[in-house]
Amino acid sequence: MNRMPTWADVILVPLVSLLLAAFFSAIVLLAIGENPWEALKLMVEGSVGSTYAWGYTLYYATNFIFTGLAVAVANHAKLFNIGAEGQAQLGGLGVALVCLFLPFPHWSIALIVAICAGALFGAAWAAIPAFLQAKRGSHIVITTIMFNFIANALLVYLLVNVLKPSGTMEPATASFPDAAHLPSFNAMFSSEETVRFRGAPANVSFFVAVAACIGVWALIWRTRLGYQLRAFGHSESAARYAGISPTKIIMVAMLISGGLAGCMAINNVMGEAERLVLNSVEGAGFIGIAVALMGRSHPFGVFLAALLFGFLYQGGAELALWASIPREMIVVIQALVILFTGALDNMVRAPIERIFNRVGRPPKPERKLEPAE
Amino acid sequence: DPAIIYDLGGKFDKSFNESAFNGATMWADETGGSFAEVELQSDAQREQALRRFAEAGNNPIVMAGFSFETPLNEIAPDYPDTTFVIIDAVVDQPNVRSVIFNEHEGSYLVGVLAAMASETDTVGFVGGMDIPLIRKFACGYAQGVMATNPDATVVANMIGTTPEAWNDPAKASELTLAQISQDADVVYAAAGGSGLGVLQTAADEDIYGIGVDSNQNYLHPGQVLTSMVKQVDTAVYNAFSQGEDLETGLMVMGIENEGVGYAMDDNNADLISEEMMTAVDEAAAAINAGDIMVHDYTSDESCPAIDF
Amino acid sequence: MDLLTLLQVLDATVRLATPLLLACLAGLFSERAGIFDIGLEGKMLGGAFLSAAIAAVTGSVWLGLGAGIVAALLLSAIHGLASITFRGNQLISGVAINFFAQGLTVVIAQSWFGQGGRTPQLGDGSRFAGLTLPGAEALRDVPILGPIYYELISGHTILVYIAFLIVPLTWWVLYRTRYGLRLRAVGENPAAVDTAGVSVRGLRYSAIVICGVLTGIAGAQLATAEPAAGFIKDMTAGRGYIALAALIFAKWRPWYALFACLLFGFLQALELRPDLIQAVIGLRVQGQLLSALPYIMTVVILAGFVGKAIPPRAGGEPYVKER
Amino acid sequence: MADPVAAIELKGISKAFGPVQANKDISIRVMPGTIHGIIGENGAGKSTLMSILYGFYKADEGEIFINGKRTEIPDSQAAIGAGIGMVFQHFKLVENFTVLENIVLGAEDSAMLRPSLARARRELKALADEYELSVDPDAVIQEIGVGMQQRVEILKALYRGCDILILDEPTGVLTPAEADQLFRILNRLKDEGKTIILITHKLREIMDITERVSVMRRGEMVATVSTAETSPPELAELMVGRKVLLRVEKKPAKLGDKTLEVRGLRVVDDQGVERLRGIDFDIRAGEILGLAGVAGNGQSELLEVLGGYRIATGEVLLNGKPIDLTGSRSDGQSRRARGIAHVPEDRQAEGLIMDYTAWENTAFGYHHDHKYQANALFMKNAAIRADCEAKMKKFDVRPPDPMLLAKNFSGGNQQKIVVAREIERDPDLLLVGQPTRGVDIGAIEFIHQQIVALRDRGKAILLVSVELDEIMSLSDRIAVMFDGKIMGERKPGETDARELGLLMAGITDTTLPHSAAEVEAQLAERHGAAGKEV
Ligand SMILES: Nc1ncnc2c1ncn2[C@@H]1O[C@H](COP(=O)(O)OP(=O)(O)OP(=O)(O)O)[C@@H](O)[C@H]1O
Ligand SMILES: Nc1ncnc2c1ncn2[C@@H]1O[C@H](COP(=O)(O)OP(=O)(O)OP(=O)(O)O)[C@@H](O)[C@H]1O
Ligand SMILES: [Mg+2]
Ligand SMILES: [Mg+2]
Repeated sequence: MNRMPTWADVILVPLVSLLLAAFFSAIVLLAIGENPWEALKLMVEGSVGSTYAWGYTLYYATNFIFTGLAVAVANHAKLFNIGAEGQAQLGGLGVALVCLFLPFPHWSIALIVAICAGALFGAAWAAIPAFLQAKRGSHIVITTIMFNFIANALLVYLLVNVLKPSGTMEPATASFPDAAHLPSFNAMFSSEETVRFRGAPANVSFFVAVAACIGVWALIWRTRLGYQLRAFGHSESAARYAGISPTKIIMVAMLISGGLAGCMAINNVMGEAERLVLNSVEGAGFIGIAVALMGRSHPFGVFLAALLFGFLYQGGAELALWASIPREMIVVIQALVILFTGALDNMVRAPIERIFNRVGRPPKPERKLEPAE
Repeated sequence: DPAIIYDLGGKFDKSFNESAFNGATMWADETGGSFAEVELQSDAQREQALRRFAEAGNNPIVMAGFSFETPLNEIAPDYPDTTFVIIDAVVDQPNVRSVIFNEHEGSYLVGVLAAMASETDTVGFVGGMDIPLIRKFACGYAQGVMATNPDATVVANMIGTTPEAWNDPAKASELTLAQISQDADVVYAAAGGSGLGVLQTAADEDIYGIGVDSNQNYLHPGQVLTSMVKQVDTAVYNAFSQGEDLETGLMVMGIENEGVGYAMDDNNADLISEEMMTAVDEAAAAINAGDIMVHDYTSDESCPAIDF
Repeated sequence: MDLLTLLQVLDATVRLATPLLLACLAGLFSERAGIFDIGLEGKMLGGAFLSAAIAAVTGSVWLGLGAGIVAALLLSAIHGLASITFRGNQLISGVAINFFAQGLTVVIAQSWFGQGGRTPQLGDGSRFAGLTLPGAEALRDVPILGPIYYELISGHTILVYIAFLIVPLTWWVLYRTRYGLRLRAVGENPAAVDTAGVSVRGLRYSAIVICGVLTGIAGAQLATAEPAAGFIKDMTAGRGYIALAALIFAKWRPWYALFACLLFGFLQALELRPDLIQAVIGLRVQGQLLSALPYIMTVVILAGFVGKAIPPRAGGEPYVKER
Repeated sequence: MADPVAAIELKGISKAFGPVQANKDISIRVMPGTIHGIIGENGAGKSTLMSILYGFYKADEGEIFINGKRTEIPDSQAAIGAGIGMVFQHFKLVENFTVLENIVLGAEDSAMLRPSLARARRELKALADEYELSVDPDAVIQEIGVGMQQRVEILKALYRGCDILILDEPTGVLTPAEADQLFRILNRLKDEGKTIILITHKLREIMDITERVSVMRRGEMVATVSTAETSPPELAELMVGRKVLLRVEKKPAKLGDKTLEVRGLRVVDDQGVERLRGIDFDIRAGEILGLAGVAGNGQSELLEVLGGYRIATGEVLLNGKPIDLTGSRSDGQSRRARGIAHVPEDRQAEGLIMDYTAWENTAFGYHHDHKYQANALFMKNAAIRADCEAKMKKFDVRPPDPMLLAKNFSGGNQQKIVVAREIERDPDLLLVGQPTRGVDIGAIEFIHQQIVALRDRGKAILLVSVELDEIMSLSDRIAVMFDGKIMGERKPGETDARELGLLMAGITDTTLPHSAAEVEAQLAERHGAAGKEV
């Protein structure tokens, strides 16, 4: 509905929004007496300046891709899944159980089984809210919030009373056997001469996440299920007319959503910690909401937004490591990024659009435009 | 330079991270030296921070928290020339010093005081997040109480199951009120930042609170019976002072070496009677002598004095 | 369970319900006007921080309350700007506000007080103390009613009474005033309001202002009203989300909101008293199960007794006339 | 200018929505105390123009004069202040408010609600008495029929004391009797000196009631003529730009076997109200059964049962074999598999996904179809797009762009997309609900032709419409529904609007002259008009 070229919409507008976020972050930094320029340099250097930095950025991004996709899939069916956090926790449980108790001949088999287990547990945790929504009309927002809390309690119970090896202090499972260790980027990309990604947690799960993006894209826009899912999300009454069962779609959408959230565990639990610790999700479920919303629920958008948040996370960590900036400052920067790129994007878009319209409009008012009839 | 890594709670957790921070600051103030530090915000950063400091040549590297056990086990062999100090966990590597505290013993002592100070024969315990470490506190405390007054009741509650439990003074206050309505008149808080809510409410309701980790008697003079001090600051201070060539291996901080204990100062001098003083000192001596075995919850995940 | 114990549990219920209730009513105004607000948590946190900070600095709890309201209003203004003026996504804006408050409160507190994101502990005078209602002491010994009056009704802070008074006030505003009619209408069908010659934007902003004021009070209650005595990072601990759940539970109605919040408060109060649960059901409830209990009960009640909750129809959507 | 002062004068109004130029340099004068008609195809810009006059949209260019005085109308408040009232095409009512609340909304006289409501109640009663516009002030909007909602909209305008009343397609949803009553009211208002602008697609209404009529096409005002000096064919031609057939060309039906047999169909809704109370009828191959009736008498439920998304009891046979009514082994999908196609009554809520592109909507409901499937999982989007393009061409959907979102098509073209999708399935049984509601006459002509063509291919059609004209001209047989029952069946040649009207009111004894002489007179009058035009 406008004369603005697509590139301006997908690149220029977010870029200006990011600059605004950076500007306000700089103001906050100045206010607490820090040098914003130095901070920016540290962040960029620390998050994309080396393979090591990338190793962290991509690790975080992997988490956010999974939870972002989870929220996005549910969004397409107009279900607001706030429960990715809990679902990812349960996914961690599933992954931990198979890794601890099944003997694997090779990591690749372990990975496949762990994906299934994580997805299964995550999906199971989403199934109850989904069922209650479909059958009882219980609002999915409430039930998924509640299930986050319940998941916490369940995991504390299991880790403290059941899964914790005796004699250790940490409420965590034992470390997984070597056969269940995933190859890290370090192992995958280092050669004789050069060591890459040393010590960084990024691992093969990243490629699973990328595959998940492609899978979700195909699911949503290429398959019949995706077609029905989106149709239901747009209009429940029309879906009924077309013979699309609301119960089935709600269940399927939430199961897929929960499954994706559960899959996050292959990255943080299996790939990084190599054991299940308390609170292993660390808020990635909530970041996933922001990621999905900013990515406009499109897998590619989710991918980009997850990268952005990976960058902020890792850059922020470096900031805390090398400067005396409180770690909460990173949360502020994240908030500003979400705000400007996600919620206030029209503030940027409208003037840019006006500029394009003014430049793009030739001085011929008699342009015959067919009204859409 | 030495370096210190705080756990996820952050260095101002009013608990052992803060204590560690105080120890480091104390060293810096005394020697004029400087140290590197970082607050983690994610589990994945443990390894990152350890390697960063090791590679930057920081030595020794102190870390506060049992969650470092696994990463440190992995990393320590990579940096044989660096000495690591881990607090609250045991890592069996040649270049690691493991410092653990007998919190159960210290808690036993404040349990003795609590039992004697209580007029209702009911005392409370408010824990932060329900993890083994906190149960260790609770268990030692309950043993001390029961040993002193077998008729006493210990009301124990945990604030929650998420890390938010460390920062929820509102709920801590409510728990304290709930314990008061169950007749508790001494409440021991082992709850990080939430503990402030416990001590505040205890003061408001005119009963006794017991502080934890550092000496918190000053928070509400005359209302904090004592504090179970856990000398994380000393551990950090010592590590920093001894520098690169500190002794590795297991180091147990107990009553004997004043790693744990109860706090006495002007703020609570009037609250502890001669009789109490005698009793608690006797108990301390008995523990040192091995006459009293305070059961450590984490040794076998069970507690003789209280159920979880 | 004797009367006194019951009263003590109910007393805790009232206190625990108060911040929820204020936040829930705040959300009610906002969502009734068609602006979804998952930023309640952040606004409460902002309110809690600034109220405690100013109370600590000035020693005046009333100035603190005012400051808390200002903080929540500023965050509300961001939400309004994003969701009304710039027709942005209300959910994203809410998420951003939550993060923003979570980070900024600590950053400011740290650089201001240097106590690790805490404000100093508030002494007497800089926090709201419980009020003893007239005659409470005198009537204390009257059987049944006396204890009820003394234990349950008397002794709360002024903010608790304000919160409970706001319920009928909300009802009255919503259903008995011109403003309420318009507010409800704008959340259902903004075009109807617009064509009736009333400003959609003005109404929505006014709702957001009310929401800010109420969340500000809720925050102040958390940080400066007895038994609280200061701000500590993340001290809202998910209460904003629970308030949101209560709002949906209450189907966006004021009296229902009261009952929903009291119910949540009651479940939380029960969690504080495992001894009572044990006395009633005869079984010791395992600790983690206990802390999950309020949430499990919520789901059970929701699934079992509360039917479908239909949100205000225009909620969440910016009012766009021209595609 | 020596002309008398116009009540409304618009000068050079232009308005663009993005690239769509909805109004181009439009000027129009409306004399006080007259009824002025505006007609035009779907999307011609009628609603936009009136919305500008009412301050809902802001014109890009142009001036507005009210009673000769230049008036800025930046918002609806200004319009109301200038004495303008408007009944929108899509009602602007708050669905879960009562009638009274909707009426006072924005016109309250104090900050307190109760006095306002009390006054409104009194005034409503006065208005009701004065104009025969009775409504239950305490009824909730979503629970009353569209006819009633229409009244509420008019009352809203009258309550605000308007001198100028704009009605945008007010009769689209009304029954004939309701429409007649509306026109009586409009005439009264006119006699009181009020100025009325009426937008409609029904030329008969224009001829009956207006003094002058303006014709719009593609955002431009193409003509304004005096009604007395024009004729429906001329208007139709002005509107569409070509000659339009105002009568359905139809060969006699060639009846085949019974395609659909319905026996003892009963439906109870969620509230426990019996919506269908024992329905029996048949449709043969090659036959159009028209189902007449006032909206809300069970027609919608019947369509939903046959369409597979409402459960019922009774028996329904399709081509002699029973279809499942319990919902356990059936849904919209299985109905389609059995050869039932369905053009739903509400294209926007059911027939289309407004946020899907045209091509995606082409597969809607048929997304299981083999020709749209690449394999068990994936759909063949290219095939669907090609199919869509073909259908758009055949059905003259404008613009013929498969990538456009459904919501960006005008109502008539949206309807064409639905009709194309369903008719092109070549179903054994076609269910059609309100096929031409809100559709311009050019498109009506086309849709009617397609329905008849399907019949001529030997298919059975169940046509549900509240437009008696449509029913009379398309059906081979007419059944009339009232209160969940079929009151009787008639042949179009052997009945008239009067008789059908009585049946629609539940009066089966149509041989006797009915006591409601007044109603009868109108119906007779309508019959005359209908005969002349359709
Ligand atoms: N709010 C809007 N935003 C964008 N485009 C619009 C909007 N409203 C109308 N249009 C477009 O403007 C043109 C004129 O629309 P308008 O509703 O005025 O037509 P109309 O003559 O009333 O048609 P109908 O007979 O179907 O009611 C159409 O192409 C329509 O798609
Ligand atoms: N070509 C078709 N045209 C119309 N309906 C069909 C067609 N094929 C299948 N159906 C109907 O669609 C329904 C489901 O069919 P099918 O088993 O092929 O899909 P499914 O994979 O179970 O569905 P979904 O994709 O919704 O999971 C059945 O009721 C079937 O009768
Ligand atoms: Mg299938
Ligand atoms: Mg129109």
